[in-house]
Amino acid sequence: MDKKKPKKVFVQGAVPPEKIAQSIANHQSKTNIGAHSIFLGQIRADEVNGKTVSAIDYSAYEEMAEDVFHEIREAAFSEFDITCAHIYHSLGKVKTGELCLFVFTSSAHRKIAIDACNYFVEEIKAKVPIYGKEIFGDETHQWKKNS
Amino acid sequence: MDKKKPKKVFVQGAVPPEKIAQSIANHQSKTNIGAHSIFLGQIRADEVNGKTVSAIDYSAYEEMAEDVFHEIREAAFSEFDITCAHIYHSLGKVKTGELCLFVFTSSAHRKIAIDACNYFVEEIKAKVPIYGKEIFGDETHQWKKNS
Amino acid sequence: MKVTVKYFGIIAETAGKKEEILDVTQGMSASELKARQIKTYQIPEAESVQLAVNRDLNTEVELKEGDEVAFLPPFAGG
Amino acid sequence: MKVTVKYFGIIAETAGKKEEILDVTQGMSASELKARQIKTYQIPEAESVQLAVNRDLNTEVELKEGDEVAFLPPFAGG
Repeated sequence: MDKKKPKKVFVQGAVPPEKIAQSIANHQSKTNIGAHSIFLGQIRADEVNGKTVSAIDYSAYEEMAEDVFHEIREAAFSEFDITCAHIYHSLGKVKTGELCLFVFTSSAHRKIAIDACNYFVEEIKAKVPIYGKEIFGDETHQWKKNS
Repeated sequence: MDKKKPKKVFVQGAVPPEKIAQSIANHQSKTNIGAHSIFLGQIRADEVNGKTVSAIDYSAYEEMAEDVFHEIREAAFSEFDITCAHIYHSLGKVKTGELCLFVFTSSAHRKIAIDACNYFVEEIKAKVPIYGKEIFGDETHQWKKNS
Repeated sequence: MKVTVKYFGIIAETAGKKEEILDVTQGMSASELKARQIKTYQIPEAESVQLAVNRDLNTEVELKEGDEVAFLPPFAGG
Repeated sequence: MKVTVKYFGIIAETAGKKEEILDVTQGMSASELKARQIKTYQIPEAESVQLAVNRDLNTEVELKEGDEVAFLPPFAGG
């Protein structure tokens, strides 16, 4: 059981697709798993007043964020019968089209994996002190607000 | 827009994790996407009367299944504001720990991608004529029933 | 009048075949053919068997020459 | 009595700094410090600012020597 071990969540820059393949492949020896649910956040090229977002520069209150990620994990493992859960979030600059968030939950049954994945995504957005500076093509910026 | 083109859903044997990474990487040029939701079905080593499942051998009424997959796609695109959707399901033998189903939906916003992904999974289980022979270690078998 | 009959999953196993061409009387309905084949092959859990005629789930139709009739056990995809 | 104050996101930008050591009077509450710094740096949308004292969201505590106080704008992860 890896559920108690605090895990490093932050990665520098974008989450590469190969990391996702590797995480999935790592679970093929766990034959009590029947379903995986994955959520990926990707940087959108939003338009604001005629300017287009080209990247988001993420920063965080890292020490507190790692504590909160750990609390969210603990709560998820007590609420959902999941076999494992992995979260990765970017710090630093992530360009449009690249991935900034990777949530991965596994369970014997699909509904549990899916519900737990959604729980992580909502909790992360609501409770973790992470900030994103949306950088436009002309080098100006604005601060991202979650909807 | 690729939504109208009928797509090949069935793959021979397990869905390799690299295919998932490739699908994700293929979407990094679509900068109107903000969220991907992925569901993966994995073969469980279930125990039945002291025998353990070692693989599932999938078969299907393929011509009808491809029609139904297409209808599910059409319904999903009219119900959910998704930018793309991909489904792959195994035929033939898939060993425990390997992947037999890969559903991948993308949207500007997370809730839409997640709801559409769930819709696909439930519809596929309910409406597509696919059969699974659960093969035990001793070469006996039983026919899989969806819960 | 000839129709092609296909069997899937546990039904194919029970019938010992995946496909056969059957001679049926003009005007036979899909549900009549269903009842006949379930009796012929002693197919268990008959109430859970669905028929597809030319890929459409439908037992109320009258069969026509050349129809493809599939005997489908409960679906088990995913 | 000294406390470490950290600023994040748009607040760090507005304050022009990410961290400073402040001398505060014994018995000062986190919410009093919050009001003072919001005024000092003219931090906008003050009602949306949360304070974390030693990594816990809490403005009702009395500050102690060596506390770490973080000024947090609305979270924007994901």
